[in-house]
Amino acid sequence: MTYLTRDPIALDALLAEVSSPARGGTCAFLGTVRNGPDEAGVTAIEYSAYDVMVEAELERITAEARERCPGAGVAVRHRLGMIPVGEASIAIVAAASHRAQAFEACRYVIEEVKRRVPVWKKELRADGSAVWVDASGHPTTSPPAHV
Amino acid sequence: MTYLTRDPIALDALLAEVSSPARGGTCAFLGTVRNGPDEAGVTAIEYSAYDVMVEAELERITAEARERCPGAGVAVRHRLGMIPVGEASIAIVAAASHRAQAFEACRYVIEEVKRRVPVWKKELRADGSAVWVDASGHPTTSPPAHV
Amino acid sequence: MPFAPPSGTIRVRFFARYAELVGRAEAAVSVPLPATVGDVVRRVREQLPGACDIPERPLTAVNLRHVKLDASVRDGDEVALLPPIAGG
Amino acid sequence: MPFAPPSGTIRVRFFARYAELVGRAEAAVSVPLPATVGDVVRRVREQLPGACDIPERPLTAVNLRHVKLDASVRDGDEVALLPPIAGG
Repeated sequence: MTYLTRDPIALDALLAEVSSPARGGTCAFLGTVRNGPDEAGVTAIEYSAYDVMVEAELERITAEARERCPGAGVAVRHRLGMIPVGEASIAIVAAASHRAQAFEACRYVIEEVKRRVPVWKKELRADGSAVWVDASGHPTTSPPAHV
Repeated sequence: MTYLTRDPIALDALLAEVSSPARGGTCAFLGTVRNGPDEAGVTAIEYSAYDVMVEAELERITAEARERCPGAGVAVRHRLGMIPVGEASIAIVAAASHRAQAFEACRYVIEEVKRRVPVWKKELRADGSAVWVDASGHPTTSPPAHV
Repeated sequence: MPFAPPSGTIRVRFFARYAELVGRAEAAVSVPLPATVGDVVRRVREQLPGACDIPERPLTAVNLRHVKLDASVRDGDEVALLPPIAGG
Repeated sequence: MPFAPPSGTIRVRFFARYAELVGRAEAAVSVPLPATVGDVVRRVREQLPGACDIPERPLTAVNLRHVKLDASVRDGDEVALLPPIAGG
Protein backbone atom coordinates (compact mmCIF):
# COMPACT_ATOMS: atom_id res chain seq x y z
CA MET A 1 0.00 0.00 0.00
CA THR A 2 2.48 2.61 -1.13
CA TYR A 3 0.29 4.81 -3.29
CA LEU A 4 -3.06 4.73 -1.53
CA THR A 5 -4.12 6.45 1.65
CA ARG A 6 -7.33 7.09 3.52
CA ASP A 7 -5.94 10.19 5.26
CA PRO A 8 -5.46 13.73 3.96
CA ILE A 9 -2.51 13.88 1.59
CA ALA A 10 0.60 15.62 2.90
CA LEU A 11 2.21 17.34 -0.09
CA ASP A 12 5.38 18.07 1.90
CA ALA A 13 6.01 14.36 2.39
CA LEU A 14 5.79 13.78 -1.37
CA LEU A 15 8.09 16.71 -2.07
CA ALA A 16 10.63 15.28 0.37
CA GLU A 17 10.49 11.90 -1.39
CA VAL A 18 11.64 13.28 -4.74
CA SER A 19 13.82 16.27 -3.89
CA SER A 20 17.57 16.05 -4.38
CA PRO A 21 20.35 18.59 -4.95
CA ALA A 22 20.59 17.61 -8.64
CA ARG A 23 16.89 18.25 -9.28
CA GLY A 24 16.29 21.95 -9.83
CA GLY A 25 12.73 21.81 -11.12
CA THR A 26 9.73 20.34 -9.34
CA CYS A 27 6.20 20.18 -10.71
CA ALA A 28 3.27 19.17 -8.55
CA PHE A 29 -0.34 18.48 -9.34
CA LEU A 30 -3.21 18.38 -6.86
CA GLY A 31 -6.68 17.20 -7.79
CA THR A 32 -9.27 18.44 -5.31
CA VAL A 33 -12.95 17.74 -4.83
CA ARG A 34 -14.93 20.52 -6.50
CA ASN A 35 -18.18 22.21 -5.75
CA GLY A 36 -18.44 24.55 -8.70
CA PRO A 37 -21.35 25.56 -10.95
CA ASP A 38 -21.41 22.00 -12.45
CA GLU A 39 -21.47 20.29 -9.04
CA ALA A 40 -24.21 22.22 -7.29
CA GLY A 41 -24.85 20.73 -3.88
CA VAL A 42 -21.91 18.33 -3.78
CA THR A 43 -20.62 18.09 -0.21
CA ALA A 44 -18.11 15.27 -0.59
CA ILE A 45 -17.07 12.46 -2.89
CA GLU A 46 -16.60 8.89 -1.79
CA TYR A 47 -13.69 7.32 -3.63
CA SER A 48 -13.44 3.55 -3.93
CA ALA A 49 -10.93 1.44 -5.83
CA TYR A 50 -9.66 -1.90 -6.96
CA ASP A 51 -6.86 -1.37 -4.48
CA VAL A 52 -4.29 -3.90 -5.60
CA MET A 53 -4.72 -2.95 -9.25
CA VAL A 54 -4.34 0.74 -8.37
CA GLU A 55 -1.04 -0.09 -6.72
CA ALA A 56 0.09 -2.11 -9.74
CA GLU A 57 -0.99 0.55 -12.27
CA LEU A 58 0.64 3.40 -10.33
CA GLU A 59 3.85 1.39 -10.09
CA ARG A 60 3.80 0.96 -13.88
CA ILE A 61 2.82 4.56 -14.60
CA THR A 62 5.54 6.07 -12.41
CA ALA A 63 8.10 3.72 -13.96
CA GLU A 64 7.00 4.85 -17.42
CA ALA A 65 7.32 8.50 -16.38
CA ARG A 66 10.86 7.90 -15.12
CA GLU A 67 11.69 6.14 -18.38
CA ARG A 68 10.47 9.16 -20.37
CA CYS A 69 12.37 11.57 -18.12
CA PRO A 70 15.57 9.82 -17.00
CA GLY A 71 16.80 11.07 -13.64
CA ALA A 72 13.37 12.35 -12.64
CA GLY A 73 11.88 11.51 -9.26
CA VAL A 74 8.16 10.82 -9.24
CA ALA A 75 5.81 10.38 -6.27
CA VAL A 76 2.04 9.86 -6.24
CA ARG A 77 -0.58 9.50 -3.57
CA HIS A 78 -4.27 8.75 -4.21
CA ARG A 79 -6.72 9.16 -1.36
CA LEU A 80 -9.73 6.88 -0.93
CA GLY A 81 -12.84 7.08 1.23
CA MET A 82 -14.93 10.14 1.92
CA ILE A 83 -13.21 13.35 0.76
CA PRO A 84 -14.83 16.70 1.53
CA VAL A 85 -15.01 19.54 -0.99
CA GLY A 86 -11.70 21.38 -1.24
CA GLU A 87 -9.49 18.50 -0.14
CA ALA A 88 -7.15 16.61 -2.46
CA SER A 89 -7.99 13.21 -3.91
CA ILE A 90 -4.63 12.94 -5.66
CA ALA A 91 -1.20 14.52 -5.45
CA ILE A 92 1.62 13.98 -7.91
CA VAL A 93 5.12 15.40 -7.59
CA ALA A 94 7.83 15.14 -10.25
CA ALA A 95 11.30 16.56 -9.76
CA ALA A 96 13.96 16.68 -12.47
CA SER A 97 17.16 18.47 -13.29
CA HIS A 98 15.23 20.89 -15.50
CA ARG A 99 11.68 22.14 -15.52
CA ALA A 100 10.60 20.73 -18.89
CA GLN A 101 11.04 17.15 -17.68
CA ALA A 102 9.38 17.92 -14.36
CA PHE A 103 6.28 19.27 -16.11
CA GLU A 104 6.28 16.42 -18.61
CA ALA A 105 6.59 13.67 -16.00
CA CYS A 106 3.90 15.21 -13.78
CA ARG A 107 1.50 15.69 -16.67
CA TYR A 108 2.15 12.17 -17.96
CA VAL A 109 1.25 10.66 -14.61
CA ILE A 110 -2.05 12.51 -14.17
CA GLU A 111 -3.16 11.81 -17.75
CA GLU A 112 -2.42 8.08 -17.38
CA VAL A 113 -4.10 7.99 -13.96
CA LYS A 114 -7.26 9.38 -15.54
CA ARG A 115 -7.12 6.72 -18.27
CA ARG A 116 -5.98 3.67 -16.37
CA VAL A 117 -6.27 3.74 -12.58
CA PRO A 118 -9.37 1.85 -11.36
CA VAL A 119 -10.89 4.35 -8.95
CA TRP A 120 -14.57 5.31 -8.79
CA LYS A 121 -16.42 8.27 -7.40
CA LYS A 122 -19.79 8.55 -5.72
CA GLU A 123 -20.99 12.12 -5.31
CA LEU A 124 -22.76 12.89 -2.05
CA ARG A 125 -25.15 15.81 -2.27
CA ALA A 126 -26.60 18.13 0.32
CA ASP A 127 -30.08 16.66 -0.33
CA GLY A 128 -28.89 13.24 0.88
CA SER A 129 -28.72 11.58 -2.53
CA ALA A 130 -25.66 9.75 -3.83
CA VAL A 131 -24.73 9.02 -7.42
CA TRP A 132 -21.87 7.28 -9.22
CA VAL A 133 -20.17 9.75 -11.54
CA ASP A 134 -17.62 9.39 -14.31
CA ALA A 135 -14.33 11.26 -14.59
CA SER A 136 -16.16 14.40 -15.77
CA GLY A 137 -18.63 14.26 -12.90
CA HIS A 138 -21.56 13.02 -15.03
CA PRO A 139 -23.80 10.27 -13.63
CA THR A 140 -22.90 6.82 -15.00
CA THR A 141 -26.39 5.48 -15.53
CA SER A 142 -26.22 4.72 -19.24
CA PRO A 143 -24.10 1.72 -20.22
CA PRO A 144 -20.56 2.92 -20.94
CA ALA A 145 -18.86 1.78 -24.12
CA HIS A 146 -15.83 -0.46 -24.02
CA VAL A 147 -12.62 1.51 -24.65
CA MET B 1 6.44 43.93 -2.20
CA THR B 2 3.90 41.25 -2.94
CA TYR B 3 5.93 38.84 -5.05
CA LEU B 4 9.39 39.08 -3.51
CA THR B 5 10.64 37.67 -0.25
CA ARG B 6 13.96 37.17 1.48
CA ASP B 7 12.67 34.27 3.56
CA PRO B 8 12.12 30.62 2.64
CA ILE B 9 9.03 30.27 0.48
CA ALA B 10 6.01 28.66 2.13
CA LEU B 11 4.23 26.68 -0.58
CA ASP B 12 1.20 26.14 1.66
CA ALA B 13 0.58 29.88 1.83
CA LEU B 14 0.57 30.12 -1.98
CA LEU B 15 -1.78 27.14 -2.26
CA ALA B 16 -4.15 28.79 0.19
CA GLU B 17 -4.11 32.01 -1.88
CA VAL B 18 -5.49 30.33 -4.99
CA SER B 19 -7.60 27.44 -3.73
CA SER B 20 -11.38 27.61 -4.02
CA PRO B 21 -14.18 25.03 -4.17
CA ALA B 22 -14.66 25.67 -7.91
CA ARG B 23 -11.00 24.96 -8.73
CA GLY B 24 -10.44 21.22 -8.94
CA GLY B 25 -6.96 21.25 -10.48
CA THR B 26 -3.86 22.86 -9.03
CA CYS B 27 -0.42 22.88 -10.62
CA ALA B 28 2.63 24.08 -8.75
CA PHE B 29 6.20 24.68 -9.83
CA LEU B 30 9.21 24.99 -7.55
CA GLY B 31 12.61 26.08 -8.79
CA THR B 32 15.35 25.04 -6.38
CA VAL B 33 19.06 25.77 -6.19
CA ARG B 34 20.93 22.86 -7.73
CA ASN B 35 24.22 21.21 -7.03
CA GLY B 36 24.29 18.59 -9.75
CA PRO B 37 27.00 17.38 -12.12
CA ASP B 38 26.95 20.77 -13.92
CA GLU B 39 27.25 22.77 -10.69
CA ALA B 40 30.10 20.99 -8.95
CA GLY B 41 30.95 22.79 -5.73
CA VAL B 42 28.03 25.22 -5.67
CA THR B 43 26.98 25.79 -2.06
CA ALA B 44 24.46 28.59 -2.53
CA ILE B 45 23.27 31.18 -5.01
CA GLU B 46 22.87 34.83 -4.21
CA TYR B 47 19.85 36.26 -6.01
CA SER B 48 19.59 39.97 -6.65
CA ALA B 49 16.97 41.90 -8.56
CA TYR B 50 15.63 45.13 -9.95
CA ASP B 51 13.00 44.85 -7.23
CA VAL B 52 10.36 47.28 -8.44
CA MET B 53 10.55 46.00 -12.00
CA VAL B 54 10.24 42.40 -10.76
CA GLU B 55 7.04 43.40 -8.99
CA ALA B 56 5.73 45.14 -12.12
CA GLU B 57 6.63 42.24 -14.45
CA LEU B 58 5.14 39.60 -12.15
CA GLU B 59 1.96 41.64 -11.89
CA ARG B 60 1.77 41.73 -15.70
CA ILE B 61 2.69 38.05 -16.15
CA THR B 62 0.12 36.78 -13.65
CA ALA B 63 -2.54 38.99 -15.24
CA GLU B 64 -1.65 37.53 -18.66
CA ALA B 65 -1.90 33.99 -17.26
CA ARG B 66 -5.36 34.73 -15.84
CA GLU B 67 -6.40 36.18 -19.19
CA ARG B 68 -5.30 33.01 -20.98
CA CYS B 69 -7.07 30.81 -18.42
CA PRO B 70 -10.18 32.67 -17.25
CA GLY B 71 -11.19 31.73 -13.73
CA ALA B 72 -7.72 30.54 -12.82
CA GLY B 73 -6.02 31.68 -9.64
CA VAL B 74 -2.29 32.35 -9.91
CA ALA B 75 0.23 33.06 -7.15
CA VAL B 76 4.00 33.57 -7.39
CA ARG B 77 6.77 34.14 -4.93
CA HIS B 78 10.42 34.82 -5.87
CA ARG B 79 13.04 34.67 -3.16
CA LEU B 80 16.09 36.96 -3.12
CA GLY B 81 19.32 36.95 -1.16
CA MET B 82 21.45 33.93 -0.31
CA ILE B 83 19.65 30.67 -1.06
CA PRO B 84 21.32 27.39 -0.07
CA VAL B 85 21.35 24.32 -2.33
CA GLY B 86 18.02 22.49 -2.23
CA GLU B 87 15.90 25.48 -1.24
CA ALA B 88 13.42 27.15 -3.57
CA SER B 89 14.15 30.41 -5.38
CA ILE B 90 10.70 30.52 -6.94
CA ALA B 91 7.29 28.99 -6.37
CA ILE B 92 4.31 29.29 -8.69
CA VAL B 93 0.84 27.93 -8.04
CA ALA B 94 -2.02 27.95 -10.53
CA ALA B 95 -5.46 26.60 -9.69
CA ALA B 96 -8.28 26.24 -12.21
CA SER B 97 -11.52 24.37 -12.67
CA HIS B 98 -9.71 21.75 -14.76
CA ARG B 99 -6.17 20.50 -14.90
CA ALA B 100 -5.31 21.59 -18.44
CA GLN B 101 -5.68 25.27 -17.54
CA ALA B 102 -3.82 24.80 -14.26
CA PHE B 103 -0.83 23.29 -16.07
CA GLU B 104 -0.99 25.90 -18.81
CA ALA B 105 -1.14 28.88 -16.45
CA CYS B 106 1.68 27.55 -14.28
CA ARG B 107 3.90 26.79 -17.25
CA TYR B 108 3.17 30.17 -18.81
CA VAL B 109 4.27 32.00 -15.68
CA ILE B 110 7.59 30.17 -15.28
CA GLU B 111 8.47 30.54 -18.97
CA GLU B 112 7.75 34.28 -18.88
CA VAL B 113 9.64 34.68 -15.62
CA LYS B 114 12.69 33.12 -17.26
CA ARG B 115 12.40 35.52 -20.20
CA ARG B 116 11.37 38.74 -18.52
CA VAL B 117 11.89 39.02 -14.78
CA PRO B 118 15.05 41.00 -13.92
CA VAL B 119 16.73 38.72 -11.40
CA TRP B 120 20.40 37.76 -11.38
CA LYS B 121 22.34 34.91 -9.85
CA LYS B 122 25.81 34.77 -8.36
CA GLU B 123 27.03 31.26 -7.69
CA LEU B 124 28.99 30.78 -4.51
CA ARG B 125 31.36 27.85 -4.61
CA ALA B 126 32.98 25.75 -1.91
CA ASP B 127 36.41 27.14 -2.93
CA GLY B 128 35.31 30.66 -1.97
CA SER B 129 34.91 31.98 -5.51
CA ALA B 130 31.78 33.73 -6.75
CA VAL B 131 30.62 34.12 -10.33
CA TRP B 132 27.65 35.70 -12.09
CA VAL B 133 25.80 33.04 -14.05
CA ASP B 134 23.09 33.16 -16.68
CA ALA B 135 19.79 31.28 -16.59
CA SER B 136 21.54 28.05 -17.58
CA GLY B 137 24.20 28.45 -14.90
CA HIS B 138 26.97 29.45 -17.33
CA PRO B 139 29.31 32.30 -16.32
CA THR B 140 28.31 35.60 -17.96
CA THR B 141 31.75 36.88 -18.93
CA SER B 142 31.26 37.29 -22.68
CA PRO B 143 29.08 40.23 -23.79
CA PRO B 144 25.51 39.00 -24.14
CA ALA B 145 23.56 39.85 -27.26
CA HIS B 146 20.54 42.13 -27.18
CA VAL B 147 17.30 40.17 -27.37
CA MET C 1 -17.27 -42.19 -21.02
CA PRO C 2 -18.10 -39.06 -23.02
CA PHE C 3 -15.42 -36.49 -23.77
CA ALA C 4 -15.44 -33.62 -21.22
CA PRO C 5 -13.64 -30.46 -22.35
CA PRO C 6 -11.28 -29.03 -19.69
CA SER C 7 -12.84 -26.24 -17.71
CA GLY C 8 -11.37 -23.41 -15.64
CA THR C 9 -12.52 -21.57 -12.58
CA ILE C 10 -12.23 -17.80 -12.84
CA ARG C 11 -12.44 -15.43 -9.90
CA VAL C 12 -14.59 -12.53 -11.12
CA ARG C 13 -14.52 -9.25 -9.22
CA PHE C 14 -17.08 -6.44 -9.31
CA PHE C 15 -16.54 -2.82 -8.36
CA ALA C 16 -18.50 0.35 -7.66
CA ARG C 17 -21.79 0.42 -9.60
CA TYR C 18 -21.29 -3.09 -10.99
CA ALA C 19 -20.89 -4.46 -7.47
CA GLU C 20 -24.14 -2.75 -6.52
CA LEU C 21 -25.93 -4.24 -9.56
CA VAL C 22 -24.99 -7.82 -8.70
CA GLY C 23 -25.08 -7.29 -4.95
CA ARG C 24 -21.67 -8.83 -4.41
CA ALA C 25 -17.98 -8.09 -4.78
CA GLU C 26 -16.91 -11.35 -6.39
CA ALA C 27 -17.99 -14.67 -7.83
CA ALA C 28 -16.33 -17.90 -8.96
CA VAL C 29 -17.28 -18.65 -12.57
CA SER C 30 -16.61 -21.89 -14.40
CA VAL C 31 -15.90 -21.75 -18.15
CA PRO C 32 -14.89 -24.39 -20.71
CA LEU C 33 -11.32 -23.80 -21.87
CA PRO C 34 -9.92 -22.29 -23.97
CA ALA C 35 -11.88 -19.14 -23.11
CA THR C 36 -11.60 -15.39 -23.48
CA VAL C 37 -12.47 -12.55 -21.12
CA GLY C 38 -15.49 -11.97 -23.35
CA ASP C 39 -16.65 -15.56 -22.64
CA VAL C 40 -16.37 -14.89 -18.91
CA VAL C 41 -18.36 -11.67 -19.20
CA ARG C 42 -21.06 -13.46 -21.19
CA ARG C 43 -21.27 -16.23 -18.62
CA VAL C 44 -21.50 -13.67 -15.78
CA ARG C 45 -24.27 -11.71 -17.48
CA GLU C 46 -26.28 -14.93 -18.11
CA GLN C 47 -25.85 -16.54 -14.71
CA LEU C 48 -25.66 -13.82 -12.07
CA PRO C 49 -28.86 -12.09 -10.95
CA GLY C 50 -28.60 -8.35 -11.73
CA ALA C 51 -25.60 -8.79 -14.02
CA CYS C 52 -27.63 -8.26 -17.19
CA ASP C 53 -27.40 -4.52 -16.41
CA ILE C 54 -23.63 -4.67 -16.70
CA PRO C 55 -22.72 -3.58 -20.27
CA GLU C 56 -22.00 -6.32 -22.79
CA ARG C 57 -18.55 -4.86 -23.34
CA PRO C 58 -17.31 -3.46 -20.02
CA LEU C 59 -13.75 -2.45 -19.23
CA THR C 60 -11.93 -5.52 -17.99
CA ALA C 61 -8.68 -6.47 -16.31
CA VAL C 62 -7.01 -9.84 -15.90
CA ASN C 63 -4.60 -10.29 -13.01
CA LEU C 64 -4.37 -6.51 -12.42
CA ARG C 65 -3.80 -5.51 -16.05
CA HIS C 66 -6.21 -3.89 -18.46
CA VAL C 67 -7.10 -6.27 -21.30
CA LYS C 68 -9.39 -6.39 -24.30
CA LEU C 69 -12.30 -8.81 -24.39
CA ASP C 70 -10.48 -11.17 -26.74
CA ALA C 71 -7.69 -11.78 -24.21
CA SER C 72 -7.56 -15.41 -23.11
CA VAL C 73 -8.08 -16.57 -19.54
CA ARG C 74 -6.65 -19.54 -17.67
CA ASP C 75 -7.81 -21.54 -14.70
CA GLY C 76 -7.26 -19.46 -11.56
CA ASP C 77 -7.18 -16.05 -13.27
CA GLU C 78 -8.76 -13.02 -11.62
CA VAL C 79 -11.03 -11.14 -14.02
CA ALA C 80 -12.29 -7.70 -12.95
CA LEU C 81 -15.24 -5.88 -14.49
CA LEU C 82 -14.50 -2.18 -14.22
CA PRO C 83 -17.03 0.65 -14.45
CA PRO C 84 -15.81 3.76 -16.34
CA ILE C 85 -12.67 4.94 -14.60
CA ALA C 86 -12.92 8.10 -12.54
CA GLY C 87 -9.57 8.22 -10.77
CA GLY C 88 -7.48 11.26 -10.06
CA MET D 1 22.44 83.85 -28.30
CA PRO D 2 23.07 80.51 -30.08
CA PHE D 3 20.32 77.91 -30.37
CA ALA D 4 20.53 75.33 -27.55
CA PRO D 5 18.63 72.08 -28.20
CA PRO D 6 16.48 70.91 -25.27
CA SER D 7 18.16 68.30 -23.13
CA GLY D 8 16.82 65.70 -20.70
CA THR D 9 18.15 64.14 -17.58
CA ILE D 10 17.85 60.37 -17.47
CA ARG D 11 18.24 58.31 -14.34
CA VAL D 12 20.29 55.29 -15.40
CA ARG D 13 20.35 52.20 -13.20
CA PHE D 14 22.89 49.38 -13.18
CA PHE D 15 22.42 45.88 -11.86
CA ALA D 16 24.42 42.78 -10.99
CA ARG D 17 27.58 42.50 -13.12
CA TYR D 18 27.00 45.85 -14.79
CA ALA D 19 26.83 47.57 -11.41
CA GLU D 20 30.14 45.93 -10.50
CA LEU D 21 31.72 47.09 -13.79
CA VAL D 22 30.83 50.75 -13.22
CA GLY D 23 31.19 50.58 -9.46
CA ARG D 24 27.81 52.16 -8.84
CA ALA D 25 24.09 51.42 -8.87
CA GLU D 26 22.94 54.52 -10.73
CA ALA D 27 23.92 57.70 -12.56
CA ALA D 28 22.18 60.82 -13.89
CA VAL D 29 22.90 61.20 -17.59
CA SER D 30 22.12 64.26 -19.69
CA VAL D 31 21.17 63.75 -23.34
CA PRO D 32 20.01 66.17 -26.08
CA LEU D 33 16.36 65.50 -26.93
CA PRO D 34 14.82 63.80 -28.80
CA ALA D 35 16.84 60.74 -27.78
CA THR D 36 16.52 56.96 -27.76
CA VAL D 37 17.53 54.37 -25.22
CA GLY D 38 20.42 53.56 -27.57
CA ASP D 39 21.62 57.19 -27.27
CA VAL D 40 21.58 56.87 -23.49
CA VAL D 41 23.55 53.63 -23.59
CA ARG D 42 26.12 55.20 -25.93
CA ARG D 43 26.50 58.19 -23.64
CA VAL D 44 26.89 55.92 -20.59
CA ARG D 45 29.55 53.77 -22.29
CA GLU D 46 31.53 56.89 -23.34
CA GLN D 47 31.32 58.82 -20.09
CA LEU D 48 31.30 56.38 -17.20
CA PRO D 49 34.56 54.73 -16.12
CA GLY D 50 34.25 50.97 -16.53
CA ALA D 51 31.10 51.22 -18.64
CA CYS D 52 32.91 50.37 -21.87
CA ASP D 53 32.74 46.72 -20.73
CA ILE D 54 28.95 46.87 -20.79
CA PRO D 55 27.82 45.45 -24.15
CA GLU D 56 26.94 47.95 -26.90
CA ARG D 57 23.46 46.45 -27.06
CA PRO D 58 22.44 45.39 -23.56
CA LEU D 59 18.94 44.46 -22.45
CA THR D 60 17.18 47.65 -21.39
CA ALA D 61 14.06 48.80 -19.61
CA VAL D 62 12.40 52.21 -19.41
CA ASN D 63 10.20 52.92 -16.43
CA LEU D 64 10.01 49.23 -15.46
CA ARG D 65 9.19 47.90 -18.93
CA HIS D 66 11.44 46.04 -21.34
CA VAL D 67 12.15 48.14 -24.45
CA LYS D 68 14.25 47.94 -27.59
CA LEU D 69 17.15 50.32 -28.08
CA ASP D 70 15.17 52.47 -30.54
CA ALA D 71 12.57 53.35 -27.90
CA SER D 72 12.51 57.06 -27.15
CA VAL D 73 13.26 58.54 -23.74
CA ARG D 74 11.96 61.68 -22.08
CA ASP D 75 13.30 63.94 -19.39
CA GLY D 76 12.97 62.21 -16.02
CA ASP D 77 12.78 58.64 -17.39
CA GLU D 78 14.45 55.76 -15.58
CA VAL D 79 16.55 53.65 -17.93
CA ALA D 80 17.88 50.33 -16.62
CA LEU D 81 20.73 48.34 -18.15
CA LEU D 82 20.00 44.67 -17.48
CA PRO D 83 22.52 41.83 -17.60
CA PRO D 84 21.19 38.57 -19.10
CA ILE D 85 18.17 37.57 -17.07
CA ALA D 86 18.53 34.62 -14.74
CA GLY D 87 15.30 34.70 -12.77
CA GLY D 88 13.25 31.77 -11.62
